[in-house]
Amino acid sequence: MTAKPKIAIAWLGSCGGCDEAVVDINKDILKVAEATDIIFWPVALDFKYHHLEALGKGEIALSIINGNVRNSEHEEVAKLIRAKTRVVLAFGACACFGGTPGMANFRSKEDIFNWVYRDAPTVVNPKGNYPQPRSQPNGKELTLPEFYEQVFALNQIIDVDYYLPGCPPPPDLILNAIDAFLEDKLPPKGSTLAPQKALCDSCKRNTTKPRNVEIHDIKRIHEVEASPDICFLAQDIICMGIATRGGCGESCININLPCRGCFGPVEGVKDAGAKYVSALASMLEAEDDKDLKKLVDKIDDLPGYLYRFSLPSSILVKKRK
Amino acid sequence: MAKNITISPITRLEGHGKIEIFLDSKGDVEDAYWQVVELRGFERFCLGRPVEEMPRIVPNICGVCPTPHNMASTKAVDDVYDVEPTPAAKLIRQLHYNAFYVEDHYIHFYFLAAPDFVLGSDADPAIRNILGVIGKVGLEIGGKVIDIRKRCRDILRLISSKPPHPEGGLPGGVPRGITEEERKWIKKTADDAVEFAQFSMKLFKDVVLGNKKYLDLVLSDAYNLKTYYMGMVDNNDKVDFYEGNIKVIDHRGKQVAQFHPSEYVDYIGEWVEPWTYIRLTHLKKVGWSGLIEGDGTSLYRVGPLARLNVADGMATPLAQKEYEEMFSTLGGKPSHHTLAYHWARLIEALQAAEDMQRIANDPLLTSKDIRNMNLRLKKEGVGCVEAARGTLIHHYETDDRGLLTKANLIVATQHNAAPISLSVKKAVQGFVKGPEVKESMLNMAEMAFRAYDPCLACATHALPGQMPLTVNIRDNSGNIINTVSRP
Amino acid sequence: MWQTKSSGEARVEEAMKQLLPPCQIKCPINEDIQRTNVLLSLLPQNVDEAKFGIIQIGDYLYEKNPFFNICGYICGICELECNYKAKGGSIRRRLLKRFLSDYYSDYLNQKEELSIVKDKENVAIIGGGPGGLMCAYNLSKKGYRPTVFESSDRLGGALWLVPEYRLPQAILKTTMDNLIRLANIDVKYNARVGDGKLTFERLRNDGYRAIFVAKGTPYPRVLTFGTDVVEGQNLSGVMYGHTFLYEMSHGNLGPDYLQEKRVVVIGGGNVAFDVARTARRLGGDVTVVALESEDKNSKDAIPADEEEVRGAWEEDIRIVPSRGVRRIVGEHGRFKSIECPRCISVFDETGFNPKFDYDDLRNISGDVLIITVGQVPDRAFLQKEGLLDEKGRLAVDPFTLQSLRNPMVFIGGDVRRIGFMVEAMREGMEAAESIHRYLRGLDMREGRKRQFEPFPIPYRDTYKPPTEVIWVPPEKRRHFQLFERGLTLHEAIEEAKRCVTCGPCMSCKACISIGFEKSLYAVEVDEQRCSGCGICVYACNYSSANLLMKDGRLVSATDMFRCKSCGICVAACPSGARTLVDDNTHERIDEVIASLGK
Amino acid sequence: MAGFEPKLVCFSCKFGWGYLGDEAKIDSQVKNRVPIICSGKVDATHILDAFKAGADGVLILGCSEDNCHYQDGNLEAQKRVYLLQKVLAAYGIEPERVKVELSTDPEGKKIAEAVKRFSEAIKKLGPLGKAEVEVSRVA
Repeated sequence: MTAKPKIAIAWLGSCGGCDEAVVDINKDILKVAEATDIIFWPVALDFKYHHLEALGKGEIALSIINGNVRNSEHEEVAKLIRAKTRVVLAFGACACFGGTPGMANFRSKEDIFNWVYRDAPTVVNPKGNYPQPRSQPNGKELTLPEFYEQVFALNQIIDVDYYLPGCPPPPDLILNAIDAFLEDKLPPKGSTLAPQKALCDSCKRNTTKPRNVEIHDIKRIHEVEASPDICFLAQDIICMGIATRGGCGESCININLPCRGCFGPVEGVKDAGAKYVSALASMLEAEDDKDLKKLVDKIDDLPGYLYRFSLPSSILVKKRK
Repeated sequence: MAKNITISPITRLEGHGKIEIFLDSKGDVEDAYWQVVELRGFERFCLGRPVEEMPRIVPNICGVCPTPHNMASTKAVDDVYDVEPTPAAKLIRQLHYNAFYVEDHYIHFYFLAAPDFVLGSDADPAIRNILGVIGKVGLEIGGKVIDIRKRCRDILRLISSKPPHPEGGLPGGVPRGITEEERKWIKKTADDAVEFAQFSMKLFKDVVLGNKKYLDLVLSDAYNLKTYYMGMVDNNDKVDFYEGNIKVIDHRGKQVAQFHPSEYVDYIGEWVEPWTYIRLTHLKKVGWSGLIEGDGTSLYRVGPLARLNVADGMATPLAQKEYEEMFSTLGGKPSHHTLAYHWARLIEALQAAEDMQRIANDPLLTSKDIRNMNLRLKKEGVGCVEAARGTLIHHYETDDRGLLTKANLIVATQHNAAPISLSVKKAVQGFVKGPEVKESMLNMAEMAFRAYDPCLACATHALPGQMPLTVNIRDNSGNIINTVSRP
Repeated sequence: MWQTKSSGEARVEEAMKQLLPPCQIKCPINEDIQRTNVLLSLLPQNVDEAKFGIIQIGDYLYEKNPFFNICGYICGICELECNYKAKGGSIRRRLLKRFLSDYYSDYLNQKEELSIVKDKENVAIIGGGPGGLMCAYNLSKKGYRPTVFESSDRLGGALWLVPEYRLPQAILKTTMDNLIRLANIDVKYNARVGDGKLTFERLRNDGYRAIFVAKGTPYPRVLTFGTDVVEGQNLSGVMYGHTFLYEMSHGNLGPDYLQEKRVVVIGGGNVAFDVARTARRLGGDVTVVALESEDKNSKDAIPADEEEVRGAWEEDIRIVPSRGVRRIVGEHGRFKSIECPRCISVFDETGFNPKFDYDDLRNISGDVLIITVGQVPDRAFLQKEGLLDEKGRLAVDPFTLQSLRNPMVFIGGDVRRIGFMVEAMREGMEAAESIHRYLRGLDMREGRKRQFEPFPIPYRDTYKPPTEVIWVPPEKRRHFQLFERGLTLHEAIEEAKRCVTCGPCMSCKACISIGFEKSLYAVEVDEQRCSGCGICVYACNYSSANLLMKDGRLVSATDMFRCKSCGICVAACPSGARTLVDDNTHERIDEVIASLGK
Repeated sequence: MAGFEPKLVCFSCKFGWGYLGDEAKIDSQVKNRVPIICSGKVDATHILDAFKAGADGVLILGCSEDNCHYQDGNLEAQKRVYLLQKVLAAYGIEPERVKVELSTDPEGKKIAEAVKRFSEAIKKLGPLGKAEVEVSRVA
């Protein structure tokens, strides 16, 4: 029996990119493998769910869970793991805030099903079949998990101890988190294991910002050949960096694309979208009310920018019926 | 005894894909279903988004093969804005794409396929993994795999931000160019990739083809499935991952269709079944004929073997040689041997590496002319690439502000979903006799679908790469009489 | 209705160093212009309801400036530096104060006397003009017993020389009468210190422990050309503007005094124009001959206010610029004409040193000549009391106003340097402070010097045009009624609303004095959260939020001198890094939101 | 929508609204009023919080144009609300449920009317739909 701490790496409603990200810490993964006992990691290693079930309460020292909760199966897995785990780390934007698939909260389950199984141009569905939790193709009973009305962030389903945002989280922060765990240097429960400040703090374009940014016209990324040095806002391009937690290493800024907010709100802010609205307002410049309305109308799909990664954890959570 | 085995929450919990096997009264396999249990609905919640943002959103469909989604989306947006990327931009995209192919194909081969062949399908699951492979053929291989993956992903990072979530790609080009400084190390990576590709090729031949037992397995009927094949070819009818026409042949090798991706709606249908969240693609013109093979089937397969089956050859010299050798060994085209997907995958990886080399040496690569700003919103566009696992199609429609009003996505694992179900059924029929099932038999069954490298993340969003799997074996009254699980 | 308090939190403390709006810096007594503008802007539109507030504002101003209602007629110095000048026109502060005056002057008669314990020394103040009275007022408030020795039979000094069409004598009289009543100031009229036995010696013996000399400039300056006195100033028909206005103020000149007369006025200052416009109203056909140029932008420009020149011009007064007067020609002992060479330059590096072109001579003839080239102090008196130095200049410390010859004597106002009324008031204030320090044995200088920094105009989308000032049409101005219409309540509120409150809150605190806010909340920046994104900088209209480089990273900071605690940056900060210390608004919001659930 | 009494939150600028009136009297007429020194101090977060807590509408009373004591706080509020309205629409919340009214009313006589008018408009829209759905508990 090993004295090494047991670790589980699990996914729920996830694209697998978070697991790729763990693999991307490359050789350091071996270091982790040495220091810990990875008992559960579907993407890389053999495992048995019933092994998991067989474990005692809180026997797993650390569970790294990525993905959001979209169906009954996700919920069950999440709750099972929580029961067996001492420290749960919500890993990646989906687990922390709901992630891009969380944008589905702007739509209903029905709306999604109708398109996917009925209206999409390539669908051939004369029988009007929709996937069912229970079905009997030629008499054989088959079951499927139940698809929920909305996407949930992990902490809306189970108690979460720590957060590591990003789509996916970058290698250096992953290592820091694991080291902090191994060296028993974890901050207070509920902490986010990433810098507290917004992206601007570390963005090299921040110092090139003019003293006063006035936005008279909103440009979309395909409309301009953006300068690789100047703050995107100063180029009239929506960049979520001012309201987004830093720590990503400006990976998008470095390829000359504006931030879309995968690190979620900064420390102490509950809804980055709302704060962004208040901030953006003070940059908009218009002659009169009419021009102002025009300018605002020119901002296409503002909600899609504000909540690209965090709709389920936003103040208003989802579309009203 | 058997009768009182019931469905416990645990077994229902297992995995995101599962196989249900039904035995007849004699205890032989009567029926088998491979189920996909998830859905995300990207096609829906992306509506209203500015279309040029799509290449930044769709990579979340799959974190294992995000690059093809990013690329297909970028090409669809090109089409929506009726614009061609500048030559330099196209090179950068292709470099990006080939680098992805190399690392993705090798991850699959070494992490998922090799264990079965290097260690044997009947080896203890505890060692039947990459670590076992390393133990058998030597540590430096593990090092090499990790190294080549890392360096290919460095190229991805340079061009498109985070490898698991590429963000690059703008209508008519790319947001960032390549410098001469960067070309230096890109070139080195490309050279080493070609070398590694040849090495892997040799390893495969030594371990698999050199081993009669495996070769028989590859050629056995249990791993043989007669379907149509679909894949993209260039103007010379050679395999092309980035662009070209979609070609379809029947199981006898006869071309039944060749069409521009934008016409996919006329050729591809998606059938809906209540027992799976995945839509089962088939040839529309043939019409859904259920889960059957051979004459009368409407099913087609995609991915490495399919691509090589439909194409007249490879686009690069070294790969071409391997192509010829493979088909002569398998006894001509098309080949229906499911396990040959692994071989085809290695040949494709070689072509991708060779192509990286070509691009790395192209003077145009470092041109500053990376954006074609001559955009004209035509409000509809289709983008198609060959993803590692098969043909990938993104189809968008927008309003006159370029906001998405319609999105239709057809992804590789969807094409293969029905064939996988069939392959699995055949495999279990071949190896599973009666209620007593050995783990090794089960693995034989699993090898059938693992060959496709089915990425459920793509298909539904659920899981990447290898799937944890439950197999429930039920008697003719539907009671579970045995449940065997493996990831 | 709000009630302004000038106590506690709401008091504007006289900080050693402070930023002020430019208008308050320009004002010699640094009146709380911004604060009272804000209070004005919050008056009810209904006169009866507004009165209460108007009186409150008046009382507040009166504390510092018992002459503010007079300033409302004749002093607009602050408007010269108003930031709004460049944005369409200065805030019409003078008219705002005149508006207050319209109500406050009547109220003065009911105003209760200041309750002061007068337990300190007697102080003699020589001269009952603005300087002397300001000194007396401030000494009174400090508990001294001032006695004003006024040579004439009325208080106000040179203010009486301001023609009635600009400053009604009634206003002047009420102000003076009530001032001595309220501050309980002892006045001795017709008491010419320096005449006969009434000397400093005598004052000292009578128990006066300090003396403030504010005798002003009782005598006109005689006309000189180069170094020589111009001949013929004794001809009949020749008089001095100073005398003319003095007689006028005593009602000794009938309405037709100059009927059919051609009047020539020599001088280019405000007084010369008062003289000219008064002469015009007495029926004269008036010509002003000024040494200075008509070019407003020239260094040699006519010194009188533009409004004065414009007024004169409207009233058909001829203005002959750039002419010196070399000779006064008489005939049969009567004034006939003056001989005027063209002045080509007035000032040079040495100062006042006019140059003339003698080939360009012009004779201007008339019936009456009024010389208005300035006034001079009573040098004989100063001489006799030994207040002059060997070179014959006043020996006085310009900062403390203490005589260098006689420590118990302090000198200020026009007698020291001719200036505006409010400048004399300032000297009265300073003298009072000096006398207090002198008699209490305190350091004469410590902590008195103040540096003021001007303040830029806040940013806003649109700036508003000033309220139009309405003058009675020229043809209807042939009388001594006010020719300028005051502001209505509505106009006053609108004009006050224009004020963009350039100054920092700590020199205003209007919002606190009327209970809008509990205090001036400091904006606190949490540097653990601030990313230096700069949104606060764009949001702030007062250049209060700014970015600093701290070990390679930008963080924002707030300049509390400039901050208005409006909270706009707090709402705008996308990192929630900014908070208003002690502000409980968010608690109120949380309360309300919590109550919704119920 | 018979008997539906909308729950409203009202922010009112102290420099523009009711500073001459009787605070207590105004509060007795208008529930859930937050007097605020400048409408520019209202953060979009406050408005979303109000909706989450069950408000059917949010009304912001700011100074009349060009009369903001803090230069342009009222326009700031206006801008925020225009932006926020686009966001609310995506949540299925009618943009009309948040409104900025720029005017001056020293006596605070118009506050009650303004709220009344707003309340009528909200009544037509009906109550705000609920958001959260219960996660189905699995046996």
